Amino acid sequence: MAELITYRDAVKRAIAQEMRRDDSVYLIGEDVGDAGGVFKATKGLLDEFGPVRVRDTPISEEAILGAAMGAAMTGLRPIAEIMFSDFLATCWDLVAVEMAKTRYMTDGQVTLPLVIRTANGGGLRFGAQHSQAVENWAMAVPGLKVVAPSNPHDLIGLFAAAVRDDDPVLFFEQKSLYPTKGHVEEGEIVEELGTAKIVRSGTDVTIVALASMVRRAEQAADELAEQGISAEVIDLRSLVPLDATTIIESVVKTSRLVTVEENPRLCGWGSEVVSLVAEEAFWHLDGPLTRVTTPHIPLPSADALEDEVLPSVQRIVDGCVKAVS
Amino acid sequence: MAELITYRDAVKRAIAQEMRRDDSVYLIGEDVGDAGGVFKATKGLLDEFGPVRVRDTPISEEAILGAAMGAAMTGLRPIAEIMFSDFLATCWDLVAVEMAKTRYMTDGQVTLPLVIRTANGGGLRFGAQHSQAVENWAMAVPGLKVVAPSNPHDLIGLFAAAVRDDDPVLFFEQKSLYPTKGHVEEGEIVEELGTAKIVRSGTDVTIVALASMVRRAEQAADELAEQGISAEVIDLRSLVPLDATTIIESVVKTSRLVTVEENPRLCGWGSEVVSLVAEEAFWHLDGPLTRVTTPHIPLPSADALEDEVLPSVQRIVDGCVKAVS
Amino acid sequence: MVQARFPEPVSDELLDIEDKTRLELYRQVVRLRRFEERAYRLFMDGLVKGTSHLSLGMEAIAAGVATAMREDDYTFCTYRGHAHTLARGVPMDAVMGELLGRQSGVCGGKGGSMHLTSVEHGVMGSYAIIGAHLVIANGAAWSASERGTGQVTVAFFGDGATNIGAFHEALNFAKVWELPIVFVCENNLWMEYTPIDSVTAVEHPAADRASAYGLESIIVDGNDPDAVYDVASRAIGRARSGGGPSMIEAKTYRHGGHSRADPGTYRPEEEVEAWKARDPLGYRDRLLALGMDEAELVAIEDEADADIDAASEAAKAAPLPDLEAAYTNVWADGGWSWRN
Amino acid sequence: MVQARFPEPVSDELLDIEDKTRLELYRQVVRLRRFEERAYRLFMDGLVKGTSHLSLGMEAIAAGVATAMREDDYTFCTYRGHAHTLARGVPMDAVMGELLGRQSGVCGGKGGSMHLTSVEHGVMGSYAIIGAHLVIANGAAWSASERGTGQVTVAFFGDGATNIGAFHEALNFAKVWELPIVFVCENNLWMEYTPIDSVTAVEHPAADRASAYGLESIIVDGNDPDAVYDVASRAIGRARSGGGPSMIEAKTYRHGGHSRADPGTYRPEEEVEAWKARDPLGYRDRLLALGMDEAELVAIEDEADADIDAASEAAKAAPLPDLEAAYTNVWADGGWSWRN
Ligand SMILES: Cc1ncc(C[n+]2csc(CCOP(=O)(O)OP(=O)(O)O)c2C)c(N)n1
Ligand SMILES: Cc1ncc(C[n+]2csc(CCOP(=O)(O)OP(=O)(O)O)c2C)c(N)n1
Ligand SMILES: [Mg+2]
Ligand SMILES: [Mg+2]
Repeated sequence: MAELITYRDAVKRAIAQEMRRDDSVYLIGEDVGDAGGVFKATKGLLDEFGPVRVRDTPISEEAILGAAMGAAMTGLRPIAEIMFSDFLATCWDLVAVEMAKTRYMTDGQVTLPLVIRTANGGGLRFGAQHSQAVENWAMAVPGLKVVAPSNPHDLIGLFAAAVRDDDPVLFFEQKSLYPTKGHVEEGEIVEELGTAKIVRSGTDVTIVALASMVRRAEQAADELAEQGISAEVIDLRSLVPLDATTIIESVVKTSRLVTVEENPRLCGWGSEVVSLVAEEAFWHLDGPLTRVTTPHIPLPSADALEDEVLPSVQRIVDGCVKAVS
Repeated sequence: MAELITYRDAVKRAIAQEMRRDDSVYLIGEDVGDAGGVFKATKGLLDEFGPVRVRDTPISEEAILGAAMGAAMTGLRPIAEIMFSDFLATCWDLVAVEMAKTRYMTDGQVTLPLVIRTANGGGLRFGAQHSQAVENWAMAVPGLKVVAPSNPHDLIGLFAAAVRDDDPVLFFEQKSLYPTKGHVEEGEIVEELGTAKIVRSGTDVTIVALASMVRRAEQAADELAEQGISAEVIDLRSLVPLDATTIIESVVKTSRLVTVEENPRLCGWGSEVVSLVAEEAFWHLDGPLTRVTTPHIPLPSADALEDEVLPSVQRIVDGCVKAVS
Repeated sequence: MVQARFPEPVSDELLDIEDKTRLELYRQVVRLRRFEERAYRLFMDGLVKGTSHLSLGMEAIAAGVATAMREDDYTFCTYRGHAHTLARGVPMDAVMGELLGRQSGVCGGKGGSMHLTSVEHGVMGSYAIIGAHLVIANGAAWSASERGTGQVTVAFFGDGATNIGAFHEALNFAKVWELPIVFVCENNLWMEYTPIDSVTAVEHPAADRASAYGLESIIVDGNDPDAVYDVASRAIGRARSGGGPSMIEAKTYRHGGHSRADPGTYRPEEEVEAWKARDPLGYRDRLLALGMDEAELVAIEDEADADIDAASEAAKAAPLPDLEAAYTNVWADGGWSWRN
Repeated sequence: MVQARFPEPVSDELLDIEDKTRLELYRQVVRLRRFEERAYRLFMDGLVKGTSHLSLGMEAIAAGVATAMREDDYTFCTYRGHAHTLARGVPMDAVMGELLGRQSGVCGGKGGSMHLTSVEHGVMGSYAIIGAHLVIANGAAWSASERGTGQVTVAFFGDGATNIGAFHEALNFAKVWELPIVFVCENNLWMEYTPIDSVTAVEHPAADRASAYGLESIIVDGNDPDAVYDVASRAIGRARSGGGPSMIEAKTYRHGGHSRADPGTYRPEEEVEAWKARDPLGYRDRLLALGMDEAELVAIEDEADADIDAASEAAKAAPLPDLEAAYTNVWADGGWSWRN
């Protein structure tokens, strides 16, 4: 029987599922214990797993990720929380230069089964330093896996896959999704990294979206249907590994591509998807490849301004209309 | 009269040109003074400008960039050296979250006329933590200007433009180019940011390259000419602002595009250029858009391996042949 | 090592401070209190969006330090920066406008509660990344000393910030370059929901570390406006006369939660009560005991009430930003274009 | 505060160390010296590509600490890590092979001089970003204590690393979590080309800071194998028995330049000479004075000579890596693919 739960509660369930299964899984981060995290997504875990396996840290992002990395290379499977994804910048060396490269530099001697989970993205009026969507920062660095679920079910299944994976995985929880709900069946849920999902079939245009943008893409598809345009919507779910096959097969069918990103425009994952298609499916295309993104600006705080710049359903519709015209 | 000087010496000349002109220009960084920098590119500046304007710092990358930022907002025009561009990861918060956003967040109250210069890229067998080409990290962050010259003349002219610009500029000196030479005329040299240069005209395919890849693209064009393929080579010079006009006009003429990047594959600047063309010049295209990049892997240290993975002239030739076929 | 969790007994020694300065300190404390109380109410009413971090109970620090500053000095503060911004003389309505995301806000609504900035008042910004502003503040201090202006920089931060790398780099750098800067740690015993003494092994997270960089450091009762004013005057004076950087650790407590609607219930009730009994507003009693005229104090209070009412009304009435404002001031040319 | 730029007088006190341990210390110092001399020659011959950072003159630290470690303990070191890697028992030819970028190298040529790693010997990596490995080392220590193995982690670093943020975060974290880790600062007075005392305002950049985190700290003559062995044994023993982290600052000096072909001429000649007079190899005289048999020492030296010759020849003769090696071990599945 499926239960309706929030994305927020799915985080807790996902962590608990993995911590119950495997004693070597630990959760560390700022305020993750008694406080249950600033987004209350880890509330209750301290009670179940105790203060040794669920542990508060100082405000020391480099020390948090260093601890996770050193522990992962010596037998634990740590989950480290970086409270807001913006703060990854304060420990980017650990992510991009240490974790991402150590296995390769040591020719496979070091294995790093760890997950960094972090609250990503805008929409909460937190301003430019607490609202960034930075999944593309991670995608640009070889050696990192990158996951960003759009709903509670996928969150649990992909999180389980991330914890069980032997490589460092950046797990982006979209903070605007925490209060949203979805149906989740009982029992263990495990999905596979690198598998996109076609959440709606269509024939005229392929819309590729991620995390918070998936729901908007579906809403856009509804509106497009009213205009007689049949849109296929792909929830990318993971950026690395990338499910290139699903994207290309869809574009071969629809001949048109629109990507929808919350992150700023330049060098986002959309540009990678567009480039992939422009190289590998070029002869199947019937129109310009279009990206809908946040413009290349920092995010403003005021609600009216933030709403203005994040990709809206209307802008997705417009992008698709342009692509098929 | 033009003189033949190295890219390394061009750095010194560029900094001296600006420090002579404007007393508010300072140079700070690790070992930049007496030692003249680890690449000897700042040798002699201490003698000319003294230890107040050319100043060694502790090994504290965040403190270096913090000092530059705070000084820029209050009347100086600092040049901060980050010794290797890899080390930007240790101070990425200052770059991506503070410098890039502060003007916007304060609605223009704060102006940040500063330059971060840094040695970028591979080819010197330094291994994965001292060889990254990370210009795309900066391009992905709104609020940063990004420059990467390919030769001594451009280095001086673009550096002058960067110092005179009122926004934060990341200035990538490609370390494999330091010993290379080019002709530089006497007197002050100032170029404009955001202007690409067509370094070779052609009609069959447009090759867009940056920094170390420009010379290889030209060599590839030579080889292609022998095969009867006429390649136009564009030296991009600056990523932000991006000279979209020059790229698009060239592709409208040639109908084919190949980008050549030293950075790893995913979400590089090449993906942005390809996406731009795929959206705005789609109907002019006669073949798949192709990117030649370092594969999406960390850089290995051994010379044979490093040479294997960096884009070679042969791979550029192959990419162009594929694009025109 | 466990920190004292309760306020230390107040020193009986009466500092030698002029009456008009004392009145100014009182005026500051009252205005900051009124502002924060109103900001909380407007947050609960849904008018302040996003988040906001109040200095309720901590007002004496911003008040004391700002009163000791010269008009052209610089301050750098954190996301918890309403008080520090107001104390430098930024008008209440511009601050309230920013909290409400209005065009009238100090940052035109683009910054919000966590990013209050008013360069014309020397308020060089509120930064939401722990520790970052400490290194940036060094830069302003460096620039002032190069320009020979005599300006001093003050950087406020929390106890939790003492464990992040930037704190370390900032202190060492400031000392080695002998910068005219004063670091002010507002030690309110708690980070967000976790006590500082659970993640730090020394008693005074800021002061006990200053010596590791060669900085002078001083611990002060952060709820006593006189005491704060006194140590700040001396530290600022020393920085201004070329004596280099110093560290002030001010012991204080927040009356409310960390941010937004947090009720702060994770804290032991006796702890909260003990600190509330040491409310900086208790300063009023000292002023009366010193023989000041109560009418003067009431006038200050009335003025603050009137001002906060006016500021709230003005902010509520102010227009939302033009949507085009989203596309301005990415670059110094005023625009946002990344291409030609 | 200016640091002592010349070696402190050696203590006359004779430590109580077994003869066979002393012979092992001597064997280590000799082997590390021979290796570094040869690495320098091969660099000058163009056979070591890229860069290399030698521990010439600093061998007693790696020798003394490694000799005090248990076989399954962990070490983390920097780009200047040949000595620390060899001292844990990694064969010379695998290290030399890595320097020469050969298939036989510990990392198959993919790491190079700056990234020597041999997990089977507890050498958990050489890291080229200043300070980063200090926080990573904490993780290994945490894991060992969770797994209850009694393993201790040692992290080596330079004086220059004491000014980077990660140093600060690492020390505080280690103490708050009471980790079984020993931080060993090799203070050779210089960073690259700049003296540490020009960018640090305290006399002992590592030891003077340890107290700011509640760590025990000890300063030792880093050129005396006995002294290093002694303090390391105690610090490691304490960590192993649950006594938490500590900091050792070992005073030393590099005989040569910072890296590659740097002649190190920026350093005053008297300083270099004074330190060369305190060469760790002087340990030989102490052993003779203690009545040890010179023939045993000669045998150790001969063995080292033979080993380094063999290792160099083996490395030179070893094949270059297969080009396909460039595409392996990005991921745990052995491959590099980022897509399906
Ligand atoms: C680098 C970084 N890490 C974490 C946070 C999230 N955060 C915001 S406030 C806070 C607590 C700060 O505590 P303290 O420094 O004592 O200041 P206070 O809020 O008590 O004034 C934390 C962890 C952040 N903003 N930046
Ligand atoms: C974050 C970072 N900044 C700068 C460098 C460049 N760098 C390499 S070694 C070095 C000097 C280090 O000095 P010290 O810590 O004393 O170690 P030593 O080389 O003397 O052993 C510097 C600045 C680096 N590798 N990483
Ligand atoms: Mg606090
Ligand atoms: Mg050193």
